[in-house]
Amino acid sequence: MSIFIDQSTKLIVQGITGRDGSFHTKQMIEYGTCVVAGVTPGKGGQTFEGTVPIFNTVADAVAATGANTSVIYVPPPFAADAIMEAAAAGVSLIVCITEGVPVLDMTRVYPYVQENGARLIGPNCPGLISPGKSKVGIIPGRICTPGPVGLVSRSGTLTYEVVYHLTRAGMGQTTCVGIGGDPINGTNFIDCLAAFERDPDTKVIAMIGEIGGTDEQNAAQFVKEHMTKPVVGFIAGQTAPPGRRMGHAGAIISGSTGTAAEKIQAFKEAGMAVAQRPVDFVSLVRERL
Amino acid sequence: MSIFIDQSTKLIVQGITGRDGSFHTKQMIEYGTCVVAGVTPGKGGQTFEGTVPIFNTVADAVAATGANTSVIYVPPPFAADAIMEAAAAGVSLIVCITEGVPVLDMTRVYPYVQENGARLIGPNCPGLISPGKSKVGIIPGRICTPGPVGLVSRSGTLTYEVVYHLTRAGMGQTTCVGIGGDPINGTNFIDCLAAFERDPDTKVIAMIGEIGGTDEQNAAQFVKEHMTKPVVGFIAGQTAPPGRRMGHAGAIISGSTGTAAEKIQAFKEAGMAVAQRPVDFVSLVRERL
Amino acid sequence: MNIHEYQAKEIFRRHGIPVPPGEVATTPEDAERIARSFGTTVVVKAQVHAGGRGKAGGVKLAKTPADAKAVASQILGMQIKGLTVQRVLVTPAADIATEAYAGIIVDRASKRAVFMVSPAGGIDIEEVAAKTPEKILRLPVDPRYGLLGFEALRMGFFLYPDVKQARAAAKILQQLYAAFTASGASLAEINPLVTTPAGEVLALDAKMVIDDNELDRRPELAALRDDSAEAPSEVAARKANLTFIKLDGNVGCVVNGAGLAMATMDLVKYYGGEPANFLDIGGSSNPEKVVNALRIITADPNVKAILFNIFGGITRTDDVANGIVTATRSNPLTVPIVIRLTGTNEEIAVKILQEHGFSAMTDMDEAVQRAVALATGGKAA
Amino acid sequence: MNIHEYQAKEIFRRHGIPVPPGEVATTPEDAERIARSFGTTVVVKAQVHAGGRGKAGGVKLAKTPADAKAVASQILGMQIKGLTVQRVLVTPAADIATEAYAGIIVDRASKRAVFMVSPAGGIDIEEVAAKTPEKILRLPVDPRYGLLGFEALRMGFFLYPDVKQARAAAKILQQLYAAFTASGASLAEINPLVTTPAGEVLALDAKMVIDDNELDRRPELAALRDDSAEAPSEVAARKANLTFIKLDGNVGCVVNGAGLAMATMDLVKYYGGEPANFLDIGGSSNPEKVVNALRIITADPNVKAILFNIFGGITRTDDVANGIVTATRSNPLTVPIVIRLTGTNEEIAVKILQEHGFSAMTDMDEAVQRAVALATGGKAA
Repeated sequence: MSIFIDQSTKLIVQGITGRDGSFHTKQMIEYGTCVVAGVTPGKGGQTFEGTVPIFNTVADAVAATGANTSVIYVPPPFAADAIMEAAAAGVSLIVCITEGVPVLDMTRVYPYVQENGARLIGPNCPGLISPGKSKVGIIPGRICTPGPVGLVSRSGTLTYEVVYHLTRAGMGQTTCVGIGGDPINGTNFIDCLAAFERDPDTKVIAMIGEIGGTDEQNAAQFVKEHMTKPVVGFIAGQTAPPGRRMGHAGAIISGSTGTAAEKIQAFKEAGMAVAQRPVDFVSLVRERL
Repeated sequence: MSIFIDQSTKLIVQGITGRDGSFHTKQMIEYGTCVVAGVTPGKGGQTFEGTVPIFNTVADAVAATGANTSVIYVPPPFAADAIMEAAAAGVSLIVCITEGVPVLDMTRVYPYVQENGARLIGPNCPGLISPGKSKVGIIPGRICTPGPVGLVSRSGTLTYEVVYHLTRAGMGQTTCVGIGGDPINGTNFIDCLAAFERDPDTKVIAMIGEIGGTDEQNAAQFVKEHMTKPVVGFIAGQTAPPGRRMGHAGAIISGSTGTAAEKIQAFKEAGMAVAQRPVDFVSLVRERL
Repeated sequence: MNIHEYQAKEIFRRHGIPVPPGEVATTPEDAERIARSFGTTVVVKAQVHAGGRGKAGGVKLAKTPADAKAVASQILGMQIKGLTVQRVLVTPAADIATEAYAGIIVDRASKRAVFMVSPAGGIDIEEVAAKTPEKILRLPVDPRYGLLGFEALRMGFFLYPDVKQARAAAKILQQLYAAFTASGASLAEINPLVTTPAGEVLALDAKMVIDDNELDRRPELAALRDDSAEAPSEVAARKANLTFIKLDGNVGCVVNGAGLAMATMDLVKYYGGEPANFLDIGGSSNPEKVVNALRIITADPNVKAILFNIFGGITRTDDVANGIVTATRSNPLTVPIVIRLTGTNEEIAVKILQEHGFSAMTDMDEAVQRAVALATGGKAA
Repeated sequence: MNIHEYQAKEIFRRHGIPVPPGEVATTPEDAERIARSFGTTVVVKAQVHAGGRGKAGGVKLAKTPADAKAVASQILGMQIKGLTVQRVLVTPAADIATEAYAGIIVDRASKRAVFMVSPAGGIDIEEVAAKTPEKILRLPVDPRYGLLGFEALRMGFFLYPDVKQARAAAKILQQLYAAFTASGASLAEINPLVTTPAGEVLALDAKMVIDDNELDRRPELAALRDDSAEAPSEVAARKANLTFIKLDGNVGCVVNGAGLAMATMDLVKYYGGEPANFLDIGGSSNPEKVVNALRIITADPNVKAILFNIFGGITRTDDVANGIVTATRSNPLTVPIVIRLTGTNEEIAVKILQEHGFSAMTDMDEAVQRAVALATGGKAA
């Protein structure tokens, strides 16, 4: 088992003919993801690499293929519209890779997606992968392997680093989800923790947080109250100076909430194991399997 | 019993110090309506007629009095905001008397009220009365008397005409509801029919429609499918020329839907009795009691 | 409130919609001068609040300035559906490759503004709806989000397979939505929306109806009202705050409330008469309103009897009685009057009327029957 | 992106917010001239992207033009939180009856723009929040409806018991919301919002932060950026599309991805070192970016060792290797470099590096330890 995506995932790629979209579509197909359609306005009727049909609109693509998932690689000014288009077309899982989506756009997108009953992952995220089943986004497939660990992270390359350690140590993953580091995103830690809790194959969860916001603290509270499975946590940004941005808009220390120390404290109070270094996940997860 | 309002109604008057608001507040209090507060920004802390406390905002009024109903007598440009204020403050029944509310305002108000779980009656309506219990709006109390007839109407004075006939003939009313004739209003015929169907004291329903729109046709369909109680219908505007407005924005014949003939036909197909003249309600209702 | 094509085009232009240039002429000489300034074949279009101008001969091509003058002199003064043409719009003739339709109206059923677009334009959209409904795409706009980019583009692709034209149309639809909402419109329409042989997308015609309820807060739009384009009696009624519609019968009706007014007209018909008008004096009437109502009704030579039907709620019936007395004192009636009054201050009203030689009734059916009998000289009922 | 008070005031002004007049001076003489033109007591305010200007002596009253010149010459060139004051705003001093606070920020938790208003203004809102939280009203705005009239008025009454002032404040809050959304801001603040003895409500100060992600589609706002108000290394990094923040340590870090970059800094600290910077070369890097990154890092004299930590996903590690080779060829390094590479095209990258005399590691912890040891001369770890 896995969460959010598996062999039944039928994927649309929005922005399939763009530079990033085409590159990663090939990677996803190579990995075994069932890519059923692409969307690029004006290229409806063409095919991508001779196999994937392209449509002008997501509605057309869904009508023709019955797709249930969409991944978005369109430029930032158009990403919000692309997400809403997917939601309106009835896609149930929308993964937005695009980095640099204006946050006021997201204030409108968020309720729209909710009202349409869809789940959004991202924006500004690496997507997700259920090793051996399906990959939606840009997480390198070769660093993952199937197994009992569920992984959820606000970061991109830091996720790869942790997955890489786990895989090398022989601990595979049910699903790795990068939820993205933007201030407003569609899916938070709690959503993923709850899904891992329900997934019978996930035995331990690795959770990678960052400074900024209170998502990790809320997640810790959720772990305390609702999780029966062990969760190992990590917070990046312990050395970040207060009040400065560190790349992600998310990494702002706002007032007294959002420091690494505070988040680590919340993890400890929730009875979670805390990794000091990325490599520490190896021993901490192993002890809990 | 009755629908929407009764002895438990605790009413706020928005625009209580205005010309219409103050006049009708006196009438409502005289009738026995429990008016618990008024709202006029800037007059918070004063009282109306020495008895009803006035507040600056609906939120303040609700917090102080536990009101559950609000009636609105503010000028048209401010009516939409007043409705939304009442909905946001947790008022569950909002009656908007104001005539001349811009229809684009109403396109925004409608979903807002729905999302806040409130019921809106109107705008551009005479309100409602549960004879002997409570009166909210401007329907003259003396023409009504308690009894077994439920009445719902898109019109104002035409409603009075019918009620007057019924009362003179000894047939009182559970509740008379004027839903208003605007193109977009909060409560339609079906909402009222369903409520009358559930009300054990209502034995027969009188329904007064007009040309324009398809509310009456939809109501007829509802009567056919869901009503066990007899409904007597009437349509005003049989002699109206096609394509001309007749006062109410609602009274436009749009395309092939909305003519009196079509609506009367729908009533007949639903097995409803149809009054040709207002006075015909007397015999048609009596036969069904 | 209807506004003219040239006024709607000016609003469209301000919102960025590509509209051909044009100028309004009130004389054939003006039309000639404007045609000369464009230096090309022009179209001369009657500016009148009526559909079907084209079929009625109100839209004509003119190859030369002299032609424009000649054509304008035919169209100016022409009657279209009872309205006299006072203005023409002179605009360069466009080369047309395709004609489509784009409109937005407020829809009761969905309680939203709804777009309708069709690649079959240039004709009545009702005709398209009846004959080839599959050629119409309806798209309700969620007012909380406005018209979204992908929705506009979806309509664009419905109109044009070509992506450039689809995008151009999508942009125009966004601009049309902005014009619609910013103007408090209840209808905004482009018919036809054309493509030129060069591939451009253009709004060749423009129609807008403004919600009357918006005019108080939009004085710049209220100023667009053209009184000369309406029947004088309706203009007078509007200025007196009355809702009035002229009809062809002989029983003049004065009623409070639109529903009761319609029911009164229906009853006139029921008892064998014909209403001469719809007239609603509204909720909170005063004697002045009644005076104006009587002036408007008695100006109609067809009226053979006058029927008042007043159910006093907010309306004070004594106000109505006083109005009748005042109006008839200065202008004695030449036709019989039947007065039905009931409700608020009824006793006072009856007393006032009796003191001035009028009698009042309380039953609506009886009053209508009496008025019909008087109007028809007893021939009906 | 931070913008200056005078720029934010100009945006406020365009949205109708009452803001006192003012002009910017870059020299004491300018300040004198401007003060003379106002003919009244003025305030001279440092324009600098740092809070607490007042306490730092960056805001001063001047009764005469000569005073203004003197005061401006003190403030211009002054250092406030490490930033040099290059401009002052000269503005007539206002008579103040009361000081309130009004601000709007994008809030992660509610996923909305949230207003904060307080009748206790003129001081840090954080201080008010800590000491008298009941004096703050928070109001999240539903983006689907915008700030509604009654919401604005509710905040108005929270600020002022007087209905006129409450309405004036409500109007200003609506305008502030419009300015906020139209500018793609993540923060807009008026502190203090004052009333004058005559009862007027005025925005005496203005602060806005624009979401960097909005700048591509708002060139007029992007043009407001003042490079002179930032550290030159950060300006250079931004122009090279790098995210760079200067810190005080001696291990220069070049990493791909913000999370990994922070984790790398943490690990430097863990192993006893101090990071000299945060630097994220981003996802799809190219050799040029690496060249720029090295140039920026090596410009810092504190840097004693350079650490590359690259986990190749989208990033091709051979691009990074090529960048290192190119950069060091033109500017040979004077400090040791530790390179950790893994992922996409790792074998090619290692080969390129080896050919040019560099060695590469694959383990992050080992690489960090080595870099720390080199930077500290073996003193740490």
